[in-house]
Amino acid sequence: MKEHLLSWLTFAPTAGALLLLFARVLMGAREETIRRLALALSLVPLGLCVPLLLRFDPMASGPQMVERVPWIRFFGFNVDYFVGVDGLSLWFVVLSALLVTISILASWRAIDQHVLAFHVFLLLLETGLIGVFVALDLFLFFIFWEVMLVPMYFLIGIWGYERRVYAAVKFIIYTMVGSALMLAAIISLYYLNGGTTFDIPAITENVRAGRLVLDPATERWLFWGFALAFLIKVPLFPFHTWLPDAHVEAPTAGSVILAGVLLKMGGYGLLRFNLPLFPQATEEFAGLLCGLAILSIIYGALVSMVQPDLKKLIAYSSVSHMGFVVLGIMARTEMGLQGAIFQMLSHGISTGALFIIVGVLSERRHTRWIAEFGGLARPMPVFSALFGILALASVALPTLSGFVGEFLVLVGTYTSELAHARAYTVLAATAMIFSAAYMLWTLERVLFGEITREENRHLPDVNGRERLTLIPLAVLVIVMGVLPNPILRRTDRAILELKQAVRGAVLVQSEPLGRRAPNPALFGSAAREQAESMRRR
Amino acid sequence: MLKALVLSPLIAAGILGIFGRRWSERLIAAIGCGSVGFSMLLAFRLFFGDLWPRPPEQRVIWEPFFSWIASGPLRVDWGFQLDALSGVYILFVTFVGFWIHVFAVGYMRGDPGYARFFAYMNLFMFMMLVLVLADNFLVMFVGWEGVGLCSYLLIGHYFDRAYAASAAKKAFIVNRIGDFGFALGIILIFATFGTLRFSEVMGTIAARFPEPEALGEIGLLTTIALLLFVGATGKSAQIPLYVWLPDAMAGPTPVSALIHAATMVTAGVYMVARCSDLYARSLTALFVIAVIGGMTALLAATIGLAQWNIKKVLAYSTISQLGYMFLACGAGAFSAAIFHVVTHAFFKALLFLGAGSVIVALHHEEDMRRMGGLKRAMPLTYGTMLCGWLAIAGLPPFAGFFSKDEILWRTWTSPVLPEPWGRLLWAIGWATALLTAAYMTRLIVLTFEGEERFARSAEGHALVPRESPPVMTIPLLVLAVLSVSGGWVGISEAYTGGRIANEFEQFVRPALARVPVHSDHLAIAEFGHGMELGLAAVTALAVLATLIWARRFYRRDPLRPAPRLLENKYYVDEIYEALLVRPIVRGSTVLLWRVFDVAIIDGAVNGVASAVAAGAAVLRRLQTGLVRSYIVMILIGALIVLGYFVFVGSQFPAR
Amino acid sequence: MERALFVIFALTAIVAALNVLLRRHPLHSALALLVVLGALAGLYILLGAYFLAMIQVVIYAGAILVLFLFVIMLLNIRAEEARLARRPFLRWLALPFALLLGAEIFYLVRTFEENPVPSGTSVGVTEAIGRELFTTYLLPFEVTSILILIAILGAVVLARRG
Amino acid sequence: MESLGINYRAIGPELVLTVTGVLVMLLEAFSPGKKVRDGILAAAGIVLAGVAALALWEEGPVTAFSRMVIVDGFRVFFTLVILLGTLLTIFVSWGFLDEERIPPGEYFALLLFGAVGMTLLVAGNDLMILFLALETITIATYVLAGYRREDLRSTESALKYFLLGAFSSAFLLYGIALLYGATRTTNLAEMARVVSGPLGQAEIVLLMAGAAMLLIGFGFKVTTVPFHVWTPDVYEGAPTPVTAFLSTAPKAAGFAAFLRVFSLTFPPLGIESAADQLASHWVAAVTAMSILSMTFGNFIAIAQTNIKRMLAYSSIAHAGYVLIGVLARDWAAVAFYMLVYTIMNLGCFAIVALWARRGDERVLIAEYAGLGFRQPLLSFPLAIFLVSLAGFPGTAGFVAKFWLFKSAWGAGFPELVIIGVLMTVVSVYYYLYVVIVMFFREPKEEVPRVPLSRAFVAAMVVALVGVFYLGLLPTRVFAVLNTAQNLLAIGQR
Amino acid sequence: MTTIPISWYLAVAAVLFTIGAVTVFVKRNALVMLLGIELMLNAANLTAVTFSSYFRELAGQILVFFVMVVAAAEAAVGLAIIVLLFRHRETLNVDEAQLLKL
Repeated sequence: MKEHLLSWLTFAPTAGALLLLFARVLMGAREETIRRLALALSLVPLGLCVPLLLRFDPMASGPQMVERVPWIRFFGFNVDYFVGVDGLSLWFVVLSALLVTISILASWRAIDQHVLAFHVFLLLLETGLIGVFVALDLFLFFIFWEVMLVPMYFLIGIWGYERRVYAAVKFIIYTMVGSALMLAAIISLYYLNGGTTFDIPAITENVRAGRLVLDPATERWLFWGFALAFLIKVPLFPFHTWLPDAHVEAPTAGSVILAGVLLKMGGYGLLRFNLPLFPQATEEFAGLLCGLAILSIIYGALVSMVQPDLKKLIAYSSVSHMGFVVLGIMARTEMGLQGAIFQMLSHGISTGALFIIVGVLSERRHTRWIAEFGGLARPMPVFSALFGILALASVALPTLSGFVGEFLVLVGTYTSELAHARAYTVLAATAMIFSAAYMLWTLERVLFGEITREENRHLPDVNGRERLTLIPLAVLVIVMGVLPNPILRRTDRAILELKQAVRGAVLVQSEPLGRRAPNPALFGSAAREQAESMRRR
Repeated sequence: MLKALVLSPLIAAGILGIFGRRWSERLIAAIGCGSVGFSMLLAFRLFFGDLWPRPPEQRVIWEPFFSWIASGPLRVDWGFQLDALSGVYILFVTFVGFWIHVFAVGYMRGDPGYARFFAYMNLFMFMMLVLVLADNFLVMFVGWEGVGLCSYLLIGHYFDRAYAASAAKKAFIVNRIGDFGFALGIILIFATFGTLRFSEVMGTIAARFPEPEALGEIGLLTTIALLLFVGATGKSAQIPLYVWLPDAMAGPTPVSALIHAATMVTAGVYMVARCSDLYARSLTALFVIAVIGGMTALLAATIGLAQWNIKKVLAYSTISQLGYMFLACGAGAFSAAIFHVVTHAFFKALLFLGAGSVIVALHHEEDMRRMGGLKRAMPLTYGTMLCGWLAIAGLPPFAGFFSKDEILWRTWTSPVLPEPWGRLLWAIGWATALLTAAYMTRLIVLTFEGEERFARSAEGHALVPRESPPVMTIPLLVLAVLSVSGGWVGISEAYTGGRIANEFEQFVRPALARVPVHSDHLAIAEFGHGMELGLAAVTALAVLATLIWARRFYRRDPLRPAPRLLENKYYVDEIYEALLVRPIVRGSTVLLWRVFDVAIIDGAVNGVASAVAAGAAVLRRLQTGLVRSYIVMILIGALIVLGYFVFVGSQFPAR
Repeated sequence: MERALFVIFALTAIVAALNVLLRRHPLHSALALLVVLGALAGLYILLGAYFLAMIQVVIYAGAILVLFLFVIMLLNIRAEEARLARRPFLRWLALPFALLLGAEIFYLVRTFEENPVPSGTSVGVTEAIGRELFTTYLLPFEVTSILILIAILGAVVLARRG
Repeated sequence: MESLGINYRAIGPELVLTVTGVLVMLLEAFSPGKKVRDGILAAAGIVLAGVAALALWEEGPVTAFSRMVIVDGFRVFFTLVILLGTLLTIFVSWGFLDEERIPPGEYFALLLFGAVGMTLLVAGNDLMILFLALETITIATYVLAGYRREDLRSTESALKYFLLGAFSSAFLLYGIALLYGATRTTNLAEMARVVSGPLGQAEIVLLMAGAAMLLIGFGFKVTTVPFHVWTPDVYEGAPTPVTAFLSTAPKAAGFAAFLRVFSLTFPPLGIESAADQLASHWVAAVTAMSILSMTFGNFIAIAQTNIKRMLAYSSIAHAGYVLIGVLARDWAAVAFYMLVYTIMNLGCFAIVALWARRGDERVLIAEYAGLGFRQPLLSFPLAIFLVSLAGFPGTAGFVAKFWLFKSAWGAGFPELVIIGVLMTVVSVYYYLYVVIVMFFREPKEEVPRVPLSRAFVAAMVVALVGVFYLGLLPTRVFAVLNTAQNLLAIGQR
Repeated sequence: MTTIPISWYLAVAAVLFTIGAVTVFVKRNALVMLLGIELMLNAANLTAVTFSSYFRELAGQILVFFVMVVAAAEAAVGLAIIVLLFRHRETLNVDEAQLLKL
């Protein structure tokens, strides 16, 4: 049977966008119709996620549901249209589809200008997002990676707040600096691999099997070529300053997608490229990156704490949360890697939802300043409950999604072979305190206390549509916290293989360096781990 | 059955939380109390029907639920485990919890957040049961943080009062500081043992670490133990993290009774007892615990002496009593600590509920300066409060006497504390006991005796306090009975000359570790029952004397101002604020955000951008619009190219 | 004899060229250029390029330059005024530029050793050139027709009134 | 054949174009002002020329007219690019001719004659042909630049273009003379043969100087720094359709000639030869020119307020990118880049021309404010072309740029690639600035709607389809180029 | 037969070229600048003819022939532009033509 599921998933939104255009141009659809239609169209990829999840085989090795068609040929362009999902990417695809639908719902009233264009851009963006995660060809990956910048740029620039232009430009220039160097690195890698293919699994396999051995200097350059793009996207301190601006100025939908999916592309990239392709350089720079991750975690939390602007506060909290992702990835233990993925998913949902929360507020009050609120729990009890749950997920309260990710990252870091693993763990764990401080302080100032402004006294509570956006996310946050295994199980195999690839390559190449011996209680032979993971299922 | 026991309050909480807002108070109360009552019945059934009859070494019921987190070598399941220790805990938690719920039915009447309140209370019960019944550290951590969350929610019940919201936040954050240590401890346990199951960790600890770590040695176990204890200092309000508990009194009084007196705050003690195998192997940790416990007991008692808010006095007394419990743990007497937890639950719940009754009667007046003479109007409350007063003061045969005395005795004879710390800490405990008697007497006197001071206060109307309705007084009576008799289950064998064993200790002991005994240390037995009885008598008499003296003293001048230092709680909050909170906030605002983020990083980014723009503007000037200058430019270029080709190029012959 | 002629022609050319540069009035410059062209025609003769010498005089001097003169007369252009210069310093760049450019070109000329041009060659006779033009260089020759056509068309388009 | 080599098929496209040009010109003379007739005729001539060019496809590589012209795949490809550019220019000029009341016949004739020069430049195998072709182009475009005669800006543009162009032609000519002195021939094939062996010291110096002069001349034509100075002024002052033409077809032709002269005649042979000695220097010089063009072009473009000037600087920057391809000596990449650049730049200018209205009144970027949603049929295509110029994936601009960079990296110019990608980021800034103004800024006054002519729509469709087709499914064109590469006249030496 | 070294001719050409180039950027009159360009072209011509004679080969002279045609064409168009400019401006001073800049 020919496999087309992923193509459908990726391009259904594009088709949807075209359909929207036709609906307006040929049938003269009104704004309300456009909204409904866009929502319905966004449900298509979301619906396609069901067969995706059903057909995904957690046991299978390598990418699944692969489609491969020769695409561009001649002159060294051995570019294939090559897509597939594996444990690393599966959930991000689902997340993208989910958050786009939620975003459309969340923008129902907030977007009253250029409704058609908004939804067209959003759907195009979705294609880019899903495409990044399913692409298995470097060239294709890069196309999706860049392509999604344009709709995002428009989303921020047209429907954003006051300083939207500055934010949009900053966003695009910042990210493009990183991706420009990645392009150079891709080209370089292509030649180093023999100049015949952009096939990611093949190149990865060549590295793993020792057929593609890079000299250390080259590897370092390539590592940074890729890493910089990803770290800017993540964003890791000190490359993070685009994020507060972009998040704050973007419309709610834009913030949701930015926080929910775009940042994840950075973490995903590190997992997909830096770790397996440049294991030695990763080993070399892991300490540095961990240090920066720690800085991000603490710094993001502290700066978040003192923000007077609710949206900026949440934006900075993203910096903190995403620091965990980088830390987990650089720890390169199964728990760390899985924790990183889980943390990304959790952050995508909880922070995305928090941005919707801010959106709800700013739709009602046209301000995001914390000082303008206070005592909202009285007029808006449901809203407050949802805000509370999501904030607590962000605080990583056990049984909520944030905890699983952070805990796995912390355990993973502690048990890793990093040079200062303990110090990293301890420092990262301080986020527990800081996140509680900024989130609860925020809750206190927004929801609790006396109502200081008369306008707030009779604010309407979340309406049905808003509930439809927030409650599923809140429920997901709880479900993911209580039952993370369905997610973890589907990433297991890919993580295991990734870890083995990394470890194998490092061990093969750096045996004489004699790193400190792993704790035998934790690290059995690779074979034992394999057996173990089999048994677990 | 364990699952049903645990989940019953959760389900009730869910129902109340989602649908409760539109329901009548009666229905809400029925669901709220009913679910806890159901849990209580199950707890009794499990305890007496299932656990008790078993032989001591088989008193473990394990119910796995489902897998929670499975990643790499980490396997964590939702699983519950009932043994003697948790058995005792669920018994009094559900029991006290149930009666406090009943009390709250009356206390919260007319509150707009009625459903919310009961939802949170039920949720709390669930979390507490999870904490107690967890079979591994991580699930325990769930309960641990969960009760913290509920505490947060309930302290902030009156969320539109700024101080309540602020107190709730403070409670959570301070608890989080403790949890930070706790979480690290858990990670370290996993890294060391490769598992988080209590049975596996505690079961293998002896084989893995046969020798206890000596005093002053900071080994792996000590690190773990101390990290976990950091969590305990947060949850159980010990130095230096006790500051949240007094503020937590901003919540409704039943909350204070249930969470901030009877159950949650003893979670730290529970945890230490649960990990007694671990603690028993680290003399350093035990020593630290004992010292911190003793210090906290004394410190809180002195502050309690000077507070005017009735609930604050009780809060400090709670801190003080918790200090006792840790003192016991530190001395290696885990069962004594648990014993005190139980008796304390009874009498402290009673005291809080009594205070609650008073507060309701006085229309939410909490300042003792505006109370007094209530014994006539509220005889039932007064009577039951007297039981609690005597119990906490430690007068025989009230509950507090037995547990407190055992702690003091065990401290005196502790095999793990270095000389002369056992006796030193005993002295601290002893002094605390007298202080306790003094400040509790003060509370009783100020509240119930002397002249009525409340009439003057409330908005011109004369206040006529009335006795609370039966729904509130019945729980008082029940708890009063237990405050009197609750201690009898654990009477030291000294009193019977060794004929009857200490029932409580006998029951709990298999679940707890035995501390190692130094060879140079006298065994308890060698001190003899005589000495134990003698010390107890001395204590009891001293307490009695204090009670009498204090009653006279405060009757004479109830409003005598306390030393400013004590009234201001040694300025600890202010010091924390000045040394920690403000620098962090200021530093984050000014240094990190404004200077580093905005000025330096963003400045650099924007600087590059504007440098590019400025450079562009300058380069743009090259285009003067003047043909002749263009020609000059071309000419310059031509000269350079030509020069390069002709001079440089022809100098070097072909390779 | 030849050398003398060379020197005369060369000097005339250079001096006249300097006149093109230094004269204020465009008319004088144009006339100076006329002299240069004539002197160059002489040099062409020395080089044996008789045909070129001829058309140099007929076409270049006779047609193109006359066109210049015609325009100068037509527009009644006056002499340049010094103060109208927008970038007077450009004038001062002239000397260093001239020196540099001259030095570079001289350098490359100098390296061309003392190879004499054979005199009295007759490759440049009309017949030979004509044959070449219509055989080997047929295509470029035809292209010039387009060039002229464009020039005519362009001049018409640009200079036409209204 | 070789002796005289008169082969009219070999100059088929040029012949067709010339005949059409003359025809259009004559028709104008006898019955003036028939725009549609002349336009269709000119377009038909271009299409026919394209057919004539395609007919040469399988001929290659041969020479004709005493080795004056060469027939190979690349000539055909570049010819087609030039014809496409000319055709699109006719579409773009449609409204302009009416507004300015320009006699269409003469205008089309000049375009066609200019195109003849360009195709000849591509075909030329002799410096004389190259010189004449170049002059044909420039003289035609001098006139075109000054076409709006009543507008002083247009005249000034023509004057500057003319003075600087003639000045640089003199250098080119001097270079040709010196190369002739060095190698005794003006024929490129012959010259390549001569320089592939050793030369005497004097000849080497002449060769170097000649090549340098040629580099200056070509550098001028393809607008590379520091010989770019004319570009912004001329592009700004010339009528917008002419600017569109100037920035595309002649540049494509220029680069083709550049490649023929430098990378085929003086290639780095790797053996001891004059060519190799020269190559190491022209590579260094062109590297410098490429870097300067990329940086200057992109940076100065940021500071522009006039969209035509901005596109002029962008065109300088693109010349810098293409030079990377020249250095990598990847004909196919350069050809493809010029095809793509022609399409997207003409697309851009088509909109600019339409928006500018009569007399190029509305050319400030600020005057695009609010265009975004008021006339999406203008703003969105413009945004797409700009995004393509910026090299965003999914558009042709990306594929073209990627190819250049890839070739350059493979050919050993990684530093150029890194500068190139970074400069691309800089370029994003100013390209998207136009987008910002269009979509994110509110107009100061009511924005009128501009009527769209059919020719404009046709140009848009062609350009948009081109941008996406070449950006997403370039394989077919690649296959054509692959054939062309195999048909490249290697045997020329 | 006395002969003249080839470099003499080349030198004269070089000098003329230089003078022409300088004329172009020193003079402000567009027409005189055009004269300077003619001078440069002629310098190139002289070079070509010199080499042609030296090689006894015609290509150089043919080139010069073409250059003359080109010069004529250029002059025609250039003078047309100049006339056009004069009509607008009443001056040929190129320094005045500064509408397009920056």
